Amino acid sequence: GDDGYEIALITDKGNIDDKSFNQGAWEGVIAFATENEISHTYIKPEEASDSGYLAAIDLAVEGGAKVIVTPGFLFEVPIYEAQTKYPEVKFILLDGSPHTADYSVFETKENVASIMYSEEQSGYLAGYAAVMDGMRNLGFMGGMAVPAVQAFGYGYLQGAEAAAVELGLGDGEVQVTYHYTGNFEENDTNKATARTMFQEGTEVIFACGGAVGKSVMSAASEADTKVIGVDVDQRYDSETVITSATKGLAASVVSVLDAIYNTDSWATYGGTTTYFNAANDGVGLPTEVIGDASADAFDRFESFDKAAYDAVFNKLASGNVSLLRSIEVADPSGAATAEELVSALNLVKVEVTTR
Amino acid sequence: MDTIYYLIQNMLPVAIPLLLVALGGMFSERSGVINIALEGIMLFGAFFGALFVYLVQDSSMGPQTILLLGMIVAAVSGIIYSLMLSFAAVTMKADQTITGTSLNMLIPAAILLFSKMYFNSDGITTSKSFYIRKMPVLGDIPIIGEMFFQKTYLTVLIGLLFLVAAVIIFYKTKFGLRLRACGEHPQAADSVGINVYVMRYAGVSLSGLLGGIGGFFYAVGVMDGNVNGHTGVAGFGFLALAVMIFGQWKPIRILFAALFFAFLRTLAYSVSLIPFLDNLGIDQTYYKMLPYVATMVVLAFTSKKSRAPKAEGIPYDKSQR
Amino acid sequence: MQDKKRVSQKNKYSIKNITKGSGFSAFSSALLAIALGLIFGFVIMLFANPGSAFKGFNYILTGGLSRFGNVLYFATPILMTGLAVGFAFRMGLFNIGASGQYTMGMFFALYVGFMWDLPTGIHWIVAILAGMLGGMIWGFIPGIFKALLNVNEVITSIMFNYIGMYFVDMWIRSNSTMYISTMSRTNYVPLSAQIPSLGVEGSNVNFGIIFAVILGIVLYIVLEKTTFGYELKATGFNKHAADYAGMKGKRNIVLTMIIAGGLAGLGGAFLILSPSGIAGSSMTYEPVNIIAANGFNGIAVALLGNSHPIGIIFSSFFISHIQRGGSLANLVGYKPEIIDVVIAVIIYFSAFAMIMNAALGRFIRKYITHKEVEVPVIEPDASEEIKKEAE
Amino acid sequence: MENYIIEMLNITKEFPGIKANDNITLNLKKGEVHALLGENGAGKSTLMSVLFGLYQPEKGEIRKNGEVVKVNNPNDANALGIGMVHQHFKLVEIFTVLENIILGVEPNKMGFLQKQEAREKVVELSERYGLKINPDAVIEDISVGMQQRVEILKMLYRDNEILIFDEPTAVLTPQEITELLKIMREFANEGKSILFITHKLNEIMEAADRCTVLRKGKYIGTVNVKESNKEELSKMMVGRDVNFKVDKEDAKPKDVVLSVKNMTVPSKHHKNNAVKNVSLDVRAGEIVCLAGIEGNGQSEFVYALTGLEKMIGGSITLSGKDITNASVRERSVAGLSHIPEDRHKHGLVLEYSLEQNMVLQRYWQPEFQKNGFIKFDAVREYSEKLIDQYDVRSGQGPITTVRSMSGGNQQKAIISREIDKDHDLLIAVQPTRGLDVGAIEYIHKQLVARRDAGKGVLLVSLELDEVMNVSDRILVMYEGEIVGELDPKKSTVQELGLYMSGAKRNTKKEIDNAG
Ligand SMILES: Nc1ncnc2c1ncn2[C@@H]1O[C@H](COP(=O)(O)OP(=O)(O)OP(=O)(O)O)[C@@H](O)[C@H]1O
Ligand SMILES: Nc1ncnc2c1ncn2[C@@H]1O[C@H](COP(=O)(O)OP(=O)(O)OP(=O)(O)O)[C@@H](O)[C@H]1O
Ligand SMILES: [Mg+2]
Ligand SMILES: [Mg+2]
Repeated sequence: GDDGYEIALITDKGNIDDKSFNQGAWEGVIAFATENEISHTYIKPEEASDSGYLAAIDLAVEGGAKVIVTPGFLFEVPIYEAQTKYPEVKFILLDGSPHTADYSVFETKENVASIMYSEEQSGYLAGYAAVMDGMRNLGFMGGMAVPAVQAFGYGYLQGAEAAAVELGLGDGEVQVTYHYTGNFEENDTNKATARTMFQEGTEVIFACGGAVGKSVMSAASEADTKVIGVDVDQRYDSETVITSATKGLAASVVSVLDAIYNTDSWATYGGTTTYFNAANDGVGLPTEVIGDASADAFDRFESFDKAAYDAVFNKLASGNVSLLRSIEVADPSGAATAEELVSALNLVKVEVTTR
Repeated sequence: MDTIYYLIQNMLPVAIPLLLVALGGMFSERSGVINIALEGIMLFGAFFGALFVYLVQDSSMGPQTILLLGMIVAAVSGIIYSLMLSFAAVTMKADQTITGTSLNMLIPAAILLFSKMYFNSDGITTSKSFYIRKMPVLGDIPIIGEMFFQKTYLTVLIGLLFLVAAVIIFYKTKFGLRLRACGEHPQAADSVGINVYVMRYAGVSLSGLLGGIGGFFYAVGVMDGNVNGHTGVAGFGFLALAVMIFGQWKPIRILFAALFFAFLRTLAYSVSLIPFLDNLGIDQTYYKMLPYVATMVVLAFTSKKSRAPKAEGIPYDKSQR
Repeated sequence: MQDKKRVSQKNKYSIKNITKGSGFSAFSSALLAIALGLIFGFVIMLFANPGSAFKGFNYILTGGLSRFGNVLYFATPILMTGLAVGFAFRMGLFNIGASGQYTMGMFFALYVGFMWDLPTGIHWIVAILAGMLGGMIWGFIPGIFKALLNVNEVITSIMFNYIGMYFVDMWIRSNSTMYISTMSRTNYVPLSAQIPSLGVEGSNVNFGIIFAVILGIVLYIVLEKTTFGYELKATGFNKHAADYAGMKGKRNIVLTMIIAGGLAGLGGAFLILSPSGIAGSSMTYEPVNIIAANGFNGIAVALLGNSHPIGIIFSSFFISHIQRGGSLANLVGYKPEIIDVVIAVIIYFSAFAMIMNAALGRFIRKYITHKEVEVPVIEPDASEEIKKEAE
Repeated sequence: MENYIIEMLNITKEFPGIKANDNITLNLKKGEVHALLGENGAGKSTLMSVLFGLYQPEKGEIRKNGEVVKVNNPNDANALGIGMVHQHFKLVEIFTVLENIILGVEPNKMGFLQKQEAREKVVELSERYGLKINPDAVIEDISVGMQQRVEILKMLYRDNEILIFDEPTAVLTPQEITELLKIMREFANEGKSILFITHKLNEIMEAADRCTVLRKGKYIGTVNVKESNKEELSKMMVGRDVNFKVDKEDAKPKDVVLSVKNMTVPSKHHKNNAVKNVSLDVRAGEIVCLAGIEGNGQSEFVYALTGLEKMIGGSITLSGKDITNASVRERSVAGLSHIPEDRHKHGLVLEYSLEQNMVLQRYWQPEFQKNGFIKFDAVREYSEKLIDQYDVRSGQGPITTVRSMSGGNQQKAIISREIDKDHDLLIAVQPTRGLDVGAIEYIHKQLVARRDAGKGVLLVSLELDEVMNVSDRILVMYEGEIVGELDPKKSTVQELGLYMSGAKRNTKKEIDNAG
């Protein structure tokens, strides 16, 4: 447009096709903005630092942005600055809440909507489903050990444990190979790692790191094994994806944008932190196949079905299951050892090896 | 035994791009043009190959047909891109290292720019699988079949064919003889009526062809048919240069050098399958460094006596005595 | 050869007065390459979106002016890596390893920044020096490989870019003081280890740029005024003659690579120790196995600056300038990667710009000063006399 | 009008700033040996390159059998039956003899080489003309003489009937020369036409039918050799009477300056040692010449002497000081000056100015630097002094880029630098290579002057005339060994040639006695 772009998204380190935060958020922006014919753009910061992100926000405002979407916790400090600097601009901060660099002050101003997700619930459902479906040899490949990924992973283990208990399996009868790739990329390292896991007998890998999933899917299709997707429903990306631990990134962005432009209810989000979880349908496994109302979203499972899913989902939604989202980890890289996982998450039936 | 099959099956798709690109480098350097631009040429070929796959992946063509056509596209694009090198290095007599470096810088940026403009992406993502569980007939040969013709890509077979062709062209044809003469003593070649410029264009173009195909095969066999501007071909072009030097600018030795590197690389990702290595508990990072460190060690031992084509890097000037 | 001789004989109208002349032609060649690169960029913009092409192009050309602080800030690391590449190039070494040296320098600086407790005012200086040391070590290795084992420095440098990057990422990830796993990046650098800011509004430009420019000038002096520079350039031009003259070629190779590495390491230190406009914040590093781009940008800077320290200072400013402009072109919908394309094209042309430039010059002279250019034909032996007369 | 097989009419060829050929006419009869004579730079090679299609002339035309032909490249020349042995051999070192011979005209079936076919033809040719070669030997392993045979076979293989030899004898021993001249005559008798470039009048007298003389790019005349003599030819060549003799008094050798004992140097090219157990002495006040055919270890000997290459055995003493393990710089300081064989490779930094080159050996001395900073004024002053004293001519004096200077003046710059530097021993390796008569005269004078100033001079030369004229004592090197010591006043060129070709050698004892 001539007067610049009204909605702007600032990417963190990745691009908007990173199969992760950036992409999810950008899909939300596009979906909403095209439908409502609002000009929109995205900006890549010149430098991956707090001040670099702030400079990108400056640039977006200079370019006429009224609403700025910032995906990822890396924006917490820049948004803390920007919320004061640009009181008239609305910020949607995904997966973080504004604070000072030294964590001394946490403050979410009226013009900021802070959005968080209960990834552990989504991961829990995935782990539960896999074990209930008869799998005993599970894998987890997270991107980097950042909170969201950790939460997915811990939930996954807890879900597997819960199912094993429910099935009355013996101690250690379920085995999980747990691994962080150290990146969020599709590359041959990740593929080779997945390949190796499958070669060792792993039946399914929960690929929890953006584009890492592509690598895992490709390894799985070669090895005739299964994958659990993440963030969005990835069944359309590969036949190997039996289900996906979703979190409603795009949906949440659309909800907030809708609140700003259409329902005039910014106040529900502005100035506070909103959690998207099972209770408000913000996370879960997909229950529908897009474009085919009659299709069964659970058709790639052997036995696990919608009924079983609904049962466990409702338990979560009602708040009857309490899950751990983070645990104490000694290693500075954030990668937990098997012992740490087992003891902190009280795993008995599930035996963990890390890599 | 399974582990050995596994290692070989995984090594070959990695070795083949290295082999092809290093062979390309060999043709270029033996004609007298240093080709630092291999990385860029690979990426260029990979990009257009993948773009082609992207455009036709929904058609009814079989994956192996697409792969072959994509290979041709990649070869042609590689040649075109390499012409930028030959133009600068042969016609304009520019510094070959600088030109090569600029070509390496150009293509990732161009891919990012193009992909962002047209796909809102950092590169091209395709969804065609070229993986072959088992090749007909060949895959049934005992042992060999399982090692080389199962769980693999067509690229492996084609790559070996290219190797054979390269050896024949290089040593058995008049073209090969003339090409090698131009890299050693262009004045001598000129004095017997060989057009040095044409031969150098040919040498560089062959490196474009093989580099482009190598890039596409890298995309297919290593990156699942995807290409992006960030990771590019992950330094494979440079590794191929090292392979070429290690292989002493000779095709068969280059084959062994390529296998050596590919093996180390595969090993690095398969540590957990090999109990002996797994038990050592060495940080994964060290294994990732292994191919690079091994390159250094190998070069340290071979460089003293390594003999590059004598005239490489020197622009040929007819009027210079 | 003969060509130059003729010019020198007729130096009354010659544009090439050897030393000044070659500097001039390097400069005009660079301008020619830049012009071609920019035209190329403009054509791309016209293709991408003809409507905004002029606006976007204007941003690229002039956008940097309004953000001069940032131009300087972003010029700092590439100026240093540019010097690292250019300095080695004068010795005939192609230091493509600036990237690894830069990364090492950054790590060493970070290490001192985080792990050493030093008084404010000294801490950042020590951290910078540590960065230099880190880079030196990573330059020393290819130097040794080249000098003692005759391994091509291009290959070594590339390998050590990867090795260095893997090392640094591993070291950082395993250090809980430096690394915050939940953010997958390093912690904020302690204030005492940050380089003092120059206080330009909206920019992190700091004393680093001043040091960098001073270092450029120092290098110029070293190259042009000292015996070391004399040796170094002699080796770069003709290493056999350098051996013949008793220069210690191997020692000089290693020394040059150490210095080059130190320069690149300083670049890494300058960048990572930059202060932040946001209180308590700073630059951070993400150990995600990516080769540092600033090292490669240094190659562009050095080549454009003709490996001349002063030329490198200007070319780093120029490249940073159009990069900032490129970011602004975002505002009218152009992707900033266009600048990287333009820079690569500039380097491509600069590789033979001298030749084009000379051809252009001949062409111009031919048509402007038609008569004078008529080459006086010199008989082989008579040439000596004519030269005598010309003096 | 006679029946010429080749006529080159009014050929003019310019290089930037120089008319290498100025309206030259040359006629070649069928079945004759036609010599082409001229000083360095007279334009001989250029003219032949024009005939061979390597250069295009600005003016003039070429006719074959009376018909105008265009020779745009060597292929055209080949099609016209013209072949050329170049002054600097054009052989690919890593190829075999056979590959070099067929290069460019490879017998092939659909592009595939048919080496067997070629081999048969080559073997047949080599037997017919007595040009002994091994088709499978690699060029870098064979001797220069053998390489020349390969070049000749290259022409024969192409069935050329017009053969150009550009200074073929420069690299050969007298015996090999005689052999070659015989073969050339044989070719002529067979009806082939030969163009033969040389500086050596004897050879012309011996082998040529007619001789065309060029001077400074211009045509001077063509004479029937039988009706002419050496004096006339040399006068035509240089335009004045030439004094071929160097004026000098007898040497008065004093103390030993240089003493080399049992030096052994490995070869870079082959497995044998390049220098084998060589011992020699050079005294103050004498010019000792190390003679020999190129490639017999002289270069390696000098490189080891000056520290540019490593020796694996033996010792060197300079003015009583052991410098066996000294660095290049230390040797230089100890009193060694070195005029290198290859002035462009070792002697000069071509991109540097003249003054920068003038201090190449001395820039580090306190005279020219302080605390590592170069004293530019001192450098300028010093180089101006040398330029003046040794009459080094250049476009802009001290600031001239050396690359732009003529070969002779480049050489003068090196000589002035090396002579002016404090030294006890001057090593001069082929100091007159590629220079014209005037420059040669000058350099020879300088060498004698050094001797007379009481310095030791070690001259390494391939030119027999130079060896005979300048030196006081001759040591002949053959295959890495000193095989003879001669007194120039008492021996002949023929005798020297026998030593150089290894046909004759003194016993160790004889050498010791003589020395
Ligand atoms: N390619 C060239 N470019 C410029 N000048 C050249 C070139 N070739 C020859 N010349 C010049 O032309 C002149 C004639 O050279 P040419 O090589 O024909 O001499 P020549 O008679 O063969 O001498 P020599 O006895 O040294 O071989 C010389 O001044 C030389 O410098
Ligand atoms: N290819 C060339 N291009 C331009 N100038 C040349 C070329 N070759 C020679 N010259 C110039 O021609 C002049 C005389 O050259 P010539 O070859 O006769 O010199 P020379 O004494 O034989 O030295 P050299 O051994 O270096 O060739 C010199 O000024 C030289 O720089
Ligand atoms: Mg000649
Ligand atoms: Mg000459």
